Amino acid sequence: MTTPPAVRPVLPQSADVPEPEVDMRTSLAWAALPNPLATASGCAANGRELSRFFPLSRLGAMVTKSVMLAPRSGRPTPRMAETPSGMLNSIGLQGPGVDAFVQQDLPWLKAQGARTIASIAAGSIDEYAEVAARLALAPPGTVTAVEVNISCPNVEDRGLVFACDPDAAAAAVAAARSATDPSIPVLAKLSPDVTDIVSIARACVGAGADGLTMINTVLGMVIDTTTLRPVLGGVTGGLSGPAIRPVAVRCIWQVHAALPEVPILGVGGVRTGLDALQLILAGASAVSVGTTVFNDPGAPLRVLGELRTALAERGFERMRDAVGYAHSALGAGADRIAPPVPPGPSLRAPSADGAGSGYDETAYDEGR
Amino acid sequence: MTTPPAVRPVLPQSADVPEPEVDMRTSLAWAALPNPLATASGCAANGRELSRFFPLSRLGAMVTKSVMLAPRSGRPTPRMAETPSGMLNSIGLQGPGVDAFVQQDLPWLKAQGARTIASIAAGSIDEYAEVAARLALAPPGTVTAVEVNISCPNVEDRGLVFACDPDAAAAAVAAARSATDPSIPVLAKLSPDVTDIVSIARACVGAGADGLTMINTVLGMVIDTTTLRPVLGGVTGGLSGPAIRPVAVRCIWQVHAALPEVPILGVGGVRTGLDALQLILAGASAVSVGTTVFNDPGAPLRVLGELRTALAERGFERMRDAVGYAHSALGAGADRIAPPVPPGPSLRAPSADGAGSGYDETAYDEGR
Amino acid sequence: MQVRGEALSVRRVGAYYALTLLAPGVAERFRPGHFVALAIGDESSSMLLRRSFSIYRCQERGVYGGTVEIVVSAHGPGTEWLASRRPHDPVDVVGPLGTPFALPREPASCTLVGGGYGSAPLFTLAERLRARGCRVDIVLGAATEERLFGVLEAKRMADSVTVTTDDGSLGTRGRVTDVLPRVMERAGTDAVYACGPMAMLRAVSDVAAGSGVPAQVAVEEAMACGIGVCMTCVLPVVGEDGVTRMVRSCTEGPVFRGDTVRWADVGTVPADCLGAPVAAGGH
Amino acid sequence: MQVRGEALSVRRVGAYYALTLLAPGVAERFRPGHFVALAIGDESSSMLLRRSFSIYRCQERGVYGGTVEIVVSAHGPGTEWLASRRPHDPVDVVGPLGTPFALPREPASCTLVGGGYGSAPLFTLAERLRARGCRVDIVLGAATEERLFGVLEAKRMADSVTVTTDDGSLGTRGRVTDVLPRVMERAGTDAVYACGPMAMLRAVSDVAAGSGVPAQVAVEEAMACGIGVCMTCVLPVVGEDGVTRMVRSCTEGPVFRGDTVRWADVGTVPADCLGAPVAAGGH
Ligand SMILES: Cc1cc2nc3c(=O)[nH]c(=O)nc-3n(C[C@H](O)[C@H](O)[C@H](O)COP(=O)(O)OP(=O)(O)OC[C@H]3O[C@@H](n4cnc5c(N)ncnc54)[C@H](O)[C@@H]3O)c2cc1C
Ligand SMILES: Cc1cc2nc3c(=O)[nH]c(=O)nc-3n(C[C@H](O)[C@H](O)[C@H](O)COP(=O)(O)OP(=O)(O)OC[C@H]3O[C@@H](n4cnc5c(N)ncnc54)[C@H](O)[C@@H]3O)c2cc1C
Ligand SMILES: Cc1cc2nc3c(=O)[nH]c(=O)nc-3n(C[C@H](O)[C@H](O)[C@H](O)COP(=O)(O)O)c2cc1C
Ligand SMILES: Cc1cc2nc3c(=O)[nH]c(=O)nc-3n(C[C@H](O)[C@H](O)[C@H](O)COP(=O)(O)O)c2cc1C
Ligand code: FES
Ligand code: FES
Repeated sequence: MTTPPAVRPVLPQSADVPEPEVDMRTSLAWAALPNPLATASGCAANGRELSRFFPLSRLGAMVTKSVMLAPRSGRPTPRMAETPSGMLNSIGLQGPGVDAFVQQDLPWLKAQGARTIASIAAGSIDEYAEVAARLALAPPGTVTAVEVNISCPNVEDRGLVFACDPDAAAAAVAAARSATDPSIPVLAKLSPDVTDIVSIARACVGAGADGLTMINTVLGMVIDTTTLRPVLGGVTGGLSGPAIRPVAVRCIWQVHAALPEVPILGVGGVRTGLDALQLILAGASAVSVGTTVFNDPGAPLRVLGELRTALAERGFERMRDAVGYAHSALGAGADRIAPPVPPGPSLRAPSADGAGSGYDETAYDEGR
Repeated sequence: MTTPPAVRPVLPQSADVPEPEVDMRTSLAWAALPNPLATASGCAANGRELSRFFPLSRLGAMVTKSVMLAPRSGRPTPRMAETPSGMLNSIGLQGPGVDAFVQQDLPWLKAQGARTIASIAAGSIDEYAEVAARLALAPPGTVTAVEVNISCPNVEDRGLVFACDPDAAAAAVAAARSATDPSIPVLAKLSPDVTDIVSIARACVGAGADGLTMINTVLGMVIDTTTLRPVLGGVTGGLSGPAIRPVAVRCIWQVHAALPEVPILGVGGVRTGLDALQLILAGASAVSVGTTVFNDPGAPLRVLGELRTALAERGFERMRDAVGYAHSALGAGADRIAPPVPPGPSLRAPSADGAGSGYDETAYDEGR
Repeated sequence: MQVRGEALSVRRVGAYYALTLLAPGVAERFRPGHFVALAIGDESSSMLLRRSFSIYRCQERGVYGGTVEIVVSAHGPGTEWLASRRPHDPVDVVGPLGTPFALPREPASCTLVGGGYGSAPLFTLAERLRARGCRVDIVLGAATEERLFGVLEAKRMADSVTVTTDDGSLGTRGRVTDVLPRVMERAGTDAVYACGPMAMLRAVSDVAAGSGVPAQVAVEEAMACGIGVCMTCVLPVVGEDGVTRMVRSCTEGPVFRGDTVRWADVGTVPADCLGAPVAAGGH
Repeated sequence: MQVRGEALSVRRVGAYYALTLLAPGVAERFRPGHFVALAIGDESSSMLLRRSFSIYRCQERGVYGGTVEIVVSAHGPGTEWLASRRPHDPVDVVGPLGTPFALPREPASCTLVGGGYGSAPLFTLAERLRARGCRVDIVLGAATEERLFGVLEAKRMADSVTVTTDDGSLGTRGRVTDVLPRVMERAGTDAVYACGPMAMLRAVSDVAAGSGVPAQVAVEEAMACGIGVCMTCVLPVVGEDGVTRMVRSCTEGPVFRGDTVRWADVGTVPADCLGAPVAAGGH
């Protein structure tokens, strides 16, 4: 079969050791990050509340809640429902509007020493351009990258989500890219709720996306068995948390296989350092922790520490060497249909000659 | 807001009471079932092993492992990976081929008194027709319905899955429908991994599907952090179990809203009677229990009992009255953006007149 | 702050469980009206979200260090998990959280209203108020006698205690707001404090407003994070500028002025709310 | 059958835990080589799949009724959960499962080979074999001394016991197959029985085949259900008709004739397997 990896695979459990020496630096396009750990949009608000638990400067990056052009109230409550190993949310992009975000949130984040990835959302192509243009008013060095959330209904196309159509997604990305300072990379955030995520990814990259964030939530729903109607005020909602990790890994794998040069900010179901490692091995250059922050506000730093230990145990000297490693480790033996090989001596010839067996099959009188 | 339901909502916890009187009969198209509980394809093999735990005749229906034209070995192992509240599988439709299935499995199932829903799969339109034609050789009364698994790669279209394209899905369904006895309903089993499940559903119904089974597994992946390569022999696999229940409920909801007359066999993440109730309230006429059987071989009957109790507690006299109930209970208030209403006396006028307050806001010296 | 605490004791009290947690650092920062968010299960639990509980009482210095006591009504998987903790079982604690009750700078007549387990934060509140020379009257209500919490404790610390139960099993048969006007009149109430179900808080706010008395109410909205990062726990509140905003009950609350909450519109987005109306949107 | 059992005791044995379960109805049907599938966690566990364990010993009648004892190597979340059970904790048991070892109809010389915790089922097997007048020689191997299981027990019931450890901490430094040919020669072995890691089973099968002696081996493949319904646990086995099929190790196994397993092709689909080659397929 395939050649074993050069690094040393070890069991996930590890003894307590001092924090190991691994070069954790990474980059998303030309945005250099000191480590690969980020928060996910909408799971850390705009940083103030999370900063009570640890300094935001210790994160590789901080992705802000998606902001639209105007202030937005969001959807009716209930806005959340717990599901097995996950949750549904129906926030509806509540936010202050891009002007207040640029005037109040971004300066505060800069003062904290955070590397801010600003997430933007819109209901039309023009609005994406306008939001990005307003964002560009922030002083240089305030925004590390822009993440374009295209999991939004397009009011110009019967409310269909941009992320579900290659052309609409591309148009939204192109609008944002054009309005954003060329020194700032633009990441397109992709929805998993599509037939072919690779074609959406190609369209976004072709439209100017410098990287991809994958994945946004999976569309889901819970019906309250007490009231006999949907729990969420918005009826359906976005499923996130460990439950969706396999979907995130698969999406990253598929897109990295098709577009190995495109940096990916992996997100979806990361709870532990080994979860983060899976996304990295699949092709992510950095990883966002989302819903898990609700379970453990210190999760981003905990996951970072666990990831560092996991990389060291497996012989990686640099985090970047692990990016996409599983693809090369797998090699050509993807679907392992082996050709016939000579059997070892233990394999009985199909037509047994009866001699030398010392035992007749039928002599066994139980267990068969 | 919306009018409360006529039935009595109660808390999920219930006292132990005798099995209540609820008419549990249901139907999938013209296939009458004594109760709505079925096993899911591939999660009960072809019944023999499960029959060690309870009589198959007590199930509303028994959906068999998808069978193809010729015997099939399946994919390399490992074929499973546990995930948070779910599992990935990569079986590759291992089976005996339709001839052996018709000659050995179907007669045995009939002798057990099972209502068998035979699941078929194929790699081309012609193969769907051929498998269905061979199935039709079974004596009358052997097959209650045919479930067409279209989550199979189409060898004539670069391995793209039939279920992901409306035209390919329709062609597969039409081929199976044409080759199946008119007295036997044909259900199309839909994949959730599509941009618009409603358009796939419409295409299948337009092609002759008498009902729909929703959902098949969600495409996912796990990378082994010890070997640093994908766990599954087939690289990617199907995600199932409680983790995907919200996706199943959402898909059923969307398709029932668009096609309220089309019977749905609901499947995906059902572990309890209340899970089953969610799928029924969303629009399912019957429910399959899949992965949960691995956790609890007696789950189909346990869930049936829990469902009966849950229906009785909520004042349903007939199971069929609950089908799609959440849609009518929700009514027109789907996205509850209310118009302004007169406030109660507690709501302070915006410009406070200062009088009668008895307390000045600034008099509070802590907690704000 | 976040601390890996542990259960010290779980004590049955009527229909509830009083759970004492070792949680160093939380007690020292506590004020009445603060809550804690507790992680449910271990790493293998399918229940990802924390559960929130008003703090009943704290001890900064005990044999074990700082302790936090909460009152749990076990009705779902999370609260039942907590009720089944045994001594020294680990419980991850985040707290104290939220905006607590504001205390008057000068002596005032305060009426405290608690519904069900909602009375939990009112006892420490009463102690703090009395320490400031305030008159304290307490009204406690519940569906039944065993769903009341702290009646005897209230009697030890209040100028008067009035009890109501829906079924009349203890005190006046009826609701807290049936007796509240009379209590407020007798006490010459300057301020009302309340904690309980949303419907009770709305009713208490209306009674207070009817008497021109300010009310501070501790709300209970479904929370995913409890720390202000997720935006799930919002409710419509009128600001100083007269504009209605969807504010977070876990940070701007749980304690709100009763006359700022758009009670009739909880669960909706009022059309005159900042940023409304919202078309079906992203997430 | 499925029974809601309970833990009676968890005992540390070297690197392992011996877990005794009350599981009425399982013990009565047990034969050596059978396994049980245990549910992990309660309803709120994110770990959905059962874990399989060879049955070490059973008691049909005890103070408590039928009991089942297993040997657990705690290395992942499921096995660690089991190792942390306390007396009377519930554990759902499905068993006995699988095809057990076949016993000779007439007295024969039997050599039993166990690797690590894999030796667990061999002690009851030895008892059953001796009851039929068989000579029993036992070879036990492990990485280290503490990863051996049952050395003293083997000495009480076998004609000879040979021990190997990779690190030489006990017995011969090396592997079981280093000593097996000599043991078989001395014992005049008619039949080999083995349970342990797949690599060991392959090697034992090769040694046995080299001596023209039939070997029965208890395999360990990843299982989702343990009861034959899911098709995840397969491995390539040559049938009586000479045709290779992917067969279920939970029903047609875990005990197989060593000379029927396509050891070199485990983890692949041999091109000459019935129904091969498979294009990337459905599920
Ligand atoms: C600020 C605050 C203070 C609270 N104080 C107390 C207290 O002192 N004692 C007490 O017993 N309970 C209190 N609650 C309610 C308690 O948080 C819920 O009863 C509990 O979260 C339910 O969890 P469950 O798993 O048992 O039930 P489930 O119904 O299964 O909960 C599922 C999800 O919904 C959320 N949820 C359900 N009900 C409520 C609710 N009533 N309020 C908020 N979230 C809910 C849970 O957080 C969880 O994520 C308080 C809630 C808040 C917001
Ligand atoms: C027939 C049979 C008999 C066994 N007998 C014993 C025994 O007597 N004592 C003992 O300690 N272990 C035994 N095992 C192995 C035991 O089932 C696994 O170690 C255990 O399932 C691992 O679970 P985990 O959660 O600790 O680890 P994880 O690695 O987290 O397991 C994750 C998943 O992979 C599966 N899995 C992982 N490793 C194995 C493995 N080696 N074999 C089968 N499935 C695996 C698990 O079932 C689970 O679904 C036996 C396995 C089989 C199939
Ligand atoms: C409460 C909540 C709010 C979210 N808000 C946004 C958002 O504003 N923009 C966005 O692109 N994604 C948003 N997401 C999606 C997350 O960024 C992330 O893609 C998703 O939750 C999957 O990651 P996780 O499983 O780690 O949570 C939100 C998720 C949650 C749970
Ligand atoms: C091991 C396994 C094998 C499966 N085999 C099939 C199959 O042959 N045909 C099919 O249509 N679906 C198959 N499925 C999908 C199930 O029928 C079902 O749609 C899915 O598992 C979701 O339901 P669940 O969450 O209850 O398991 C299989 C699922 C599993 C876990
Ligand atoms: S609970 Fe998350 S913001 Fe309030
Ligand atoms: S483990 Fe499911 S068939 Fe063997």
